[in-house]
Amino acid sequence: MMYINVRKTLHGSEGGINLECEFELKHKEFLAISGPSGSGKTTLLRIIAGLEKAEGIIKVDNEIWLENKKFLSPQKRSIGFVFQDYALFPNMNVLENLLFVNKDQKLAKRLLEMTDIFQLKNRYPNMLSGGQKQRVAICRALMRKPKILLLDEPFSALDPDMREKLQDDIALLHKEFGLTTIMISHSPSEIYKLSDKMIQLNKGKIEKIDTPSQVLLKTDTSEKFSLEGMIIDIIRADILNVAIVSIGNRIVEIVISRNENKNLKIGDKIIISTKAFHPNIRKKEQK
Amino acid sequence: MMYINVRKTLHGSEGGINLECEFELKHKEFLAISGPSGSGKTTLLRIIAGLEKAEGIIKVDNEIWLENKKFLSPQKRSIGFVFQDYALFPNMNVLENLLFVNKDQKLAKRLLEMTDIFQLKNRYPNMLSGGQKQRVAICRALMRKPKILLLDEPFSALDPDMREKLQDDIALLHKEFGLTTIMISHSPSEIYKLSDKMIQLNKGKIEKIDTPSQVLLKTDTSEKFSLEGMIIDIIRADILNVAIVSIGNRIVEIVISRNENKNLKIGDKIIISTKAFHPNIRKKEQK
Amino acid sequence: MDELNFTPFLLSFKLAFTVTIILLVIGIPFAWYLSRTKSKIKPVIEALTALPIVLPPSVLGFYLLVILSTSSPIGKFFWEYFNMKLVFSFEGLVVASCIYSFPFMIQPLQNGFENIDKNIIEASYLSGKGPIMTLFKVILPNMKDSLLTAIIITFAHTVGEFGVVLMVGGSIPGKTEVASVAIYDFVEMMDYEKAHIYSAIMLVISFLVLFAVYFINHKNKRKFNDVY
Amino acid sequence: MDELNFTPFLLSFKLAFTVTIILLVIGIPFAWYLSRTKSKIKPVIEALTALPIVLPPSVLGFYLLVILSTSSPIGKFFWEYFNMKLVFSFEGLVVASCIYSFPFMIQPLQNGFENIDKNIIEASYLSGKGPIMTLFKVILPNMKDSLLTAIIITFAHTVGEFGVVLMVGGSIPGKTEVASVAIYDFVEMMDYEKAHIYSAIMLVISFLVLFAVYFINHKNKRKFNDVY
Amino acid sequence: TSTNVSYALDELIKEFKKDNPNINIKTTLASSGKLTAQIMHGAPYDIFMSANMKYPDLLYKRGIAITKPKVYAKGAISFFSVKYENPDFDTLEKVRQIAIANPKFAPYGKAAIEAFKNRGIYDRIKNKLIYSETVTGVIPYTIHSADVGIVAKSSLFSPNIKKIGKFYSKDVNPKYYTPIKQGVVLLKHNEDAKKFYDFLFTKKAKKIFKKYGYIE
Ligand SMILES: Nc1ncnc2c1ncn2[C@@H]1O[C@H](COP(=O)(O)OP(=O)(O)OP(=O)(O)O)[C@@H](O)[C@H]1O
Ligand SMILES: Nc1ncnc2c1ncn2[C@@H]1O[C@H](COP(=O)(O)OP(=O)(O)OP(=O)(O)O)[C@@H](O)[C@H]1O
Ligand SMILES: [Mg+2]
Ligand SMILES: [Mg+2]
Repeated sequence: MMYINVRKTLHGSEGGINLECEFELKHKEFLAISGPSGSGKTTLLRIIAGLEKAEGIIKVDNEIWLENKKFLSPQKRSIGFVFQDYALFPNMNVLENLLFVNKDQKLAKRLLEMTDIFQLKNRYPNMLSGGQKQRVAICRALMRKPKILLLDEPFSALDPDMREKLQDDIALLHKEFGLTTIMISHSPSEIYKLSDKMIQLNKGKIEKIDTPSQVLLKTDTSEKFSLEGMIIDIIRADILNVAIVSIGNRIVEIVISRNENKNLKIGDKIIISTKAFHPNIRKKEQK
Repeated sequence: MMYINVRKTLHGSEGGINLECEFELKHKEFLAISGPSGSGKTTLLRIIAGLEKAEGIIKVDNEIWLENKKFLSPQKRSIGFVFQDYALFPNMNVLENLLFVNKDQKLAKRLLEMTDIFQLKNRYPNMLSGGQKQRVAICRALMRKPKILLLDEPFSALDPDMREKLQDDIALLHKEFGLTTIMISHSPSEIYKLSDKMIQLNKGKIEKIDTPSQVLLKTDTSEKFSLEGMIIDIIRADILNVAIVSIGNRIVEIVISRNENKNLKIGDKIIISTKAFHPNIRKKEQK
Repeated sequence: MDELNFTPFLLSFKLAFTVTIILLVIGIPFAWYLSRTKSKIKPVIEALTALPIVLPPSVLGFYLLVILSTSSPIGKFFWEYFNMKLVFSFEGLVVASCIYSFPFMIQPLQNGFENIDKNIIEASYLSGKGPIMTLFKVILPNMKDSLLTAIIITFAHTVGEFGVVLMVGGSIPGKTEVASVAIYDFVEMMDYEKAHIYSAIMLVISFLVLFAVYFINHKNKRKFNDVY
Repeated sequence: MDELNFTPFLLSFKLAFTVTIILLVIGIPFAWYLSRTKSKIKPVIEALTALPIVLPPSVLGFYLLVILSTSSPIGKFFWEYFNMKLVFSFEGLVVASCIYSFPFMIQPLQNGFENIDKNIIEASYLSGKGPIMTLFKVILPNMKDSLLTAIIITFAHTVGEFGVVLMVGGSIPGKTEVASVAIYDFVEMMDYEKAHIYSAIMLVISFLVLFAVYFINHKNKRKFNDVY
Repeated sequence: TSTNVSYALDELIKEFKKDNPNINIKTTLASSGKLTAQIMHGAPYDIFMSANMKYPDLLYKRGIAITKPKVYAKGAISFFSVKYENPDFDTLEKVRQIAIANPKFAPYGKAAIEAFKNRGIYDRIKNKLIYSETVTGVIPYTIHSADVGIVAKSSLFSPNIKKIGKFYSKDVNPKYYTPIKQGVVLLKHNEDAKKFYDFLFTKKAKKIFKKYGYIE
C-alpha cells in the first residue's frame, strides 16, 4: 500500500504552477501517468524517489517516506528508477553499471539477455546507441529488486519491435518481482497493456484517475466498433476515393464515398465506426 | 540534389557491423529513416552532418561534402541538427540558445511561439522538462535556415498532442523554408504523414528504400479494410466476448465470436479486416 | 608608521595581473591543444609542463637568471632587437613569473576542456560557428569554474612568489621590489612590526580581490545552475 | 662526484607523498562541502582557502614558525600531548607543507565536484548507495582529471617548495634537509656544478614520476572515454 | 649588501649623506651567494658589500669587480638566547637545540662551527644544530624554538632587536674563531659609488662599524 499526497510549486511555462497530487496505490499495482509536456510528471516521480523535496505525505507499507520534517533518504527507499536521460555511470561498463547496484551476476545476466544487450556487457555507455542506453538503464533499475519501480518514459527511444518486447518484459518482471510500478508514458496502448490504473496529469493537477479502460476507451455504447484516427492523405483512385488514415501510429486505407469525400480533408480527425460490423479477425502469421 | 554513399565500421552488439548506405535525395524531399536500435541511424546522420568521419561520397547540389581526402567542416554544411539528447547550451537561456545561431529575433519569436514555449524564453535549459528541451532543440536547429534539416527522433519525449502539433509545424516549415529533411522516427504514422521517402535500416544496411506507402501499407488487395493489431485483453461479457485490441497506440474494443475466441489469446497479433465493410466515418467534434 | 610605502603592492598586483593575462592568452590555446590531441607524446608534454613547479623557486630563478641575462643568447636577442632587458627589470619579472606560473594556468584549463560535454561543441559547430566563436561563447562559459581556478591560482601564486622574483629581479625599489620581496626584507632586517603590517595589508587586499571574484561568480552561477 | 647524497631526494619525495595523502584525505570532504553548500559565507571560505598562496613562502614560513613553535599554544599542545615537535622536525615540515599546499589541493577538487553530472549522483543514491560509496565509486572516478590535477599540483608543489620548508625545518641533514633545500644550498655556495647535477636528478625523477602518472591516466581514459 | 650589514648600513648612509647630500643610495638585501650570482649575470649594482671574502674574490677573479676585495669590517659572533641567562659554551651542552647560520655558505655559521671545534664540543653538540638560511634567521629560530643561537654580533645592535623583548647575549670569545672578514668591491666606474666606497674606510665609518659590534 502506498499513499501519496504531495504539493510543490513549479515554474511552469506560464508562471508558477502548483503540483498537487493525492492518490493511493495498492500493492503490486501498475500505475501509468500521462499528461502534456511540463505538467509535472517527472517532478512527481522525483518526489516519490526522494530526489526532490516537497510538502505532504508519502507512506509506503506503513513506512513513512515523507511527512512534515521526516524525510527518508533515496537510498533507504526501495526504489528502482529509470531516468528520462538514462544517467548511466560513464566510468563503468554495462555489466559494472548493473553490478554496482547489486552483486547478483545471475540476475544481471538474465536482465541483459532479456533486453538483448548481453553482448554489449563490456561496452562503456558512451559507445552505446540511444536505445541501447535506455535498455541498460531499465536493467540497472531492476537490479535492486525494488518494491517500487519508477519509469520515466522508458521506451521512448526504442523502435516498435523492441518497445513491444520490453513492454512484455516489464509486465513479466512486474509480476515476477511483485513490483508496484509507476510509469510515465504517452502511449495509450502501452498504458492499457501494462497498467491497472492511470492518472492524467495537467498543470500539476490530477485530471483523471481511473482504470485505463475507463479513461482510454471512449466507445460510444451504441456502436460496436469505433476507432479514432486522422486523415493523413486522400488518394483518388478510379471511381473510388481512398483515405489514408493514421490510427495511433498505424496506418490504414479506407475507401470513402463521394459524399463523405466532400466533407473530409487531410488533417481531419475522424471516428471510424459501424453498427453492423463484424470484422474478420485472424492471426497474423509470424515471419 | 543530394547524393550519399558512405561506409563505416561500427561496433554493433554482435561484433563489428558495417554501415553501408547509398541513396539519393531530391531537393525539398522529406526522408524518414527507421530501423531497430543500434542499426546505425544516428551514426548515419552524424556522418551527413560531418560530425563523424567515414569513407565514401557526400554531394549536395554539386558541392562536395565528402570525397576521398576532401572533408567539408560541419560549420560549412548548411545543416540544422536536432540531437537525440538535445545538446542545448547550458550557459544560455532559451532565447539566447536560438539567437546564438543567428540574430534574427523575429524568426526566434515565431519559432518559440509555434512550439508553445515563448513564455519560457528566459529559462535556462536545466530548468526545463524533457519535452520542453526537445522543442528548444528543434527551434534552434531551424534558426540557421538550413538547406538540410536532420532530426534524430525529434518527438520522442512529447505527449501525443504536442507531437501532432509539432509534426504539423515541421511539415509546414519543411515546405516554407524549402528544406530537404531527414528524420529518424519509429512511428509509421509519423513517417507516412511527413515523409516522401523512407529508408528501413538494419545492421547498417538499407533494407528497403521507397515511398512510405509502399513500405508501410501492407493491405492485402483482396480486402478493402485491413488493420494490424494486438490483443491486449479479452473481456467476457454476457454471451459475447470483447477483445481489447491495440492498433498502433490506440485501443479499440472488438466483439468476437465464440469460435474466434477459442483461437485467440492475449498477446496475439491479429489482422482485422472485412470484405463487406463500409465504415461510418464522421468528423470528430473538437472540444 | 609614517612611511608606509604602497609601491611594492602596486608592483605586485601589476605583475600578477600582467602575468595572468599573458598566461591566459598563451594557456587557453595550449591547454586546448593538450586536451584534444591524440598524439602519443601527450604524456611527455604534460609531464614537461608540470616541471617548473618541481624546482625550488630560487633555483629556478637562478637558471632563469642565467638564461635571460644579457650574456645569454636569449637575453642578448631581446636586448639587441627589442631593447628589452630581461633581468633586473619589470619585464624580466613578467617573463620569469610566466614561466614559473605556467603549470598553474595550464592544469586547471586542460582539466576544464577535458570535462566539456562534446555534444555542445558539436551543436555549436552545427550552428555554423567556427572554433573561435565556439571557444568563447560555448566552451569557456561552460567551464567557468576551471577558468576561475586557473586565474585565481595563477594570480595568487604570482603575488606570493618571491624566490624567482628576487633572483631575477633583484629588489630594485619601484621597479622590481614587489610586496613579497619587501616583506621578506623586513623579516630579514628583524623589523617584524613592519613585516606584520605589510603582510596584513597583503592579506587584506588579496582577500578582498578573491572575495569579490568568488562573490560575483557565485551570483552569476545561480542564474543558470541552480534548481528551484 | 664521490659524494652524491640521495637522502635529500628521499626526504623530498617522502614529504611530498605524505602531504599529498594527508591533503587528499582532508581535501576531499572539504572541497565536497564547498561545492555543495548554499551558505552565504561560501565566497568568504573560498577566499580564505586561497590565502596561503598569496604570502611569500618564507614569510608564511616565518608565521608558521611562530605558530607551531613549542612556545605557542598549538606547538605546546602537540609537544605535551603527542610528544611531537612541530618545528625543526619532519612532522613540522609535513604540517607546514599541508597548510601551504592546501589551496592547490582544494581548488581543482572543488572544481571537479562542481562539474559532476548531478544525475549520476542521484542514480547512485537510487542504487541504494550512501554518500561514501557514491563518492568513491561514482563521483571520484568520473572526475579523474580534476583529481589528477589536484594530486600533481600538490605533489610537485611540495617537492619544489622551499621557502616554508627552510624556515620551519631548519635544514637538518637527514631530517629536514629536503632536495629543494639542498639544491638551494649549492646555489648559495656557488657550487654550481653540484647544483646542476642535483637539479638534473630532481628534474629527471620528477619527470619520470609525472610521465608515469600521465601515461597511466592516458591509457585508462581510452577505455571509457574515447570514440571508435 | 649582505643582510648582516644592513643594521649598520642605515647609520653609515646617514653619516655619508651629511657630506654628500646629493647622492642617493639604494640598497638590495640578500644572501651573499644570491647577490654574487646576480652580479655575475648583470645585476645593476655599483657596490657589493659581502659577508665574506670568498665571493668578492671570485668576482674580482672573473673580472667583474673592478677593485681588489678589501676588508671593510670584521664580524664577530655572539651567543643569543631568550631562555638562558648568560648563554655560553657550557649552556650549549645542556640544551636541546642550537641554531646557527648554515655553515655551508654563511660565514657566520662557519665561524660558529670553528668555535665549537676549537672549544672541543663540536662532536657532542653537532646533532643539536639547526641551520638557518642567513645569520639573521637565527634570531627568529632562537626566539621561537631553539634554545640558544649563534648570531652576528652586529644584529644585536639593530634598532629592531629591542622590539622582540627580553633576551640574553654574550660574546663568543674571539680566540676560538677567526673574525669574519667582510669584503667590499666596486663593480662599476661610478663617481658616487666610489665616494661611498672610500667612505667605508674613513674613521667615521670605522666608528660606526665598531658601534655595531664589528671588530677592528
Ligand atoms: N529545475 C527546475 N527548476 C524550475 N522549474 C523546473 C525545473 N525542472 C522542471 N521545471 C518546470 O517544472 C514543470 C514540470 O516539469 P517536469 O519535468 O516535471 O515535466 P514533465 O511532465 O516531466 O514534462 P515532459 O513530458 O516534457 O518530460 C515544467 O514546466 C518545467 O519547466
Ligand atoms: N562511440 C561509439 N563507439 C563505438 N560504437 C558505437 C559508438 N556509438 C555508437 N556505437 C555503436 O554503433 C551502432 C550504431 O549506433 P547508432 O547510435 O547509430 O544507433 P541508432 O540506430 O541510432 O540506435 P538508437 O535507435 O538506439 O538510437 C550501435 O551498435 C552502437 O553500439
Ligand atoms: Mg519529464
Ligand atoms: Mg540513435
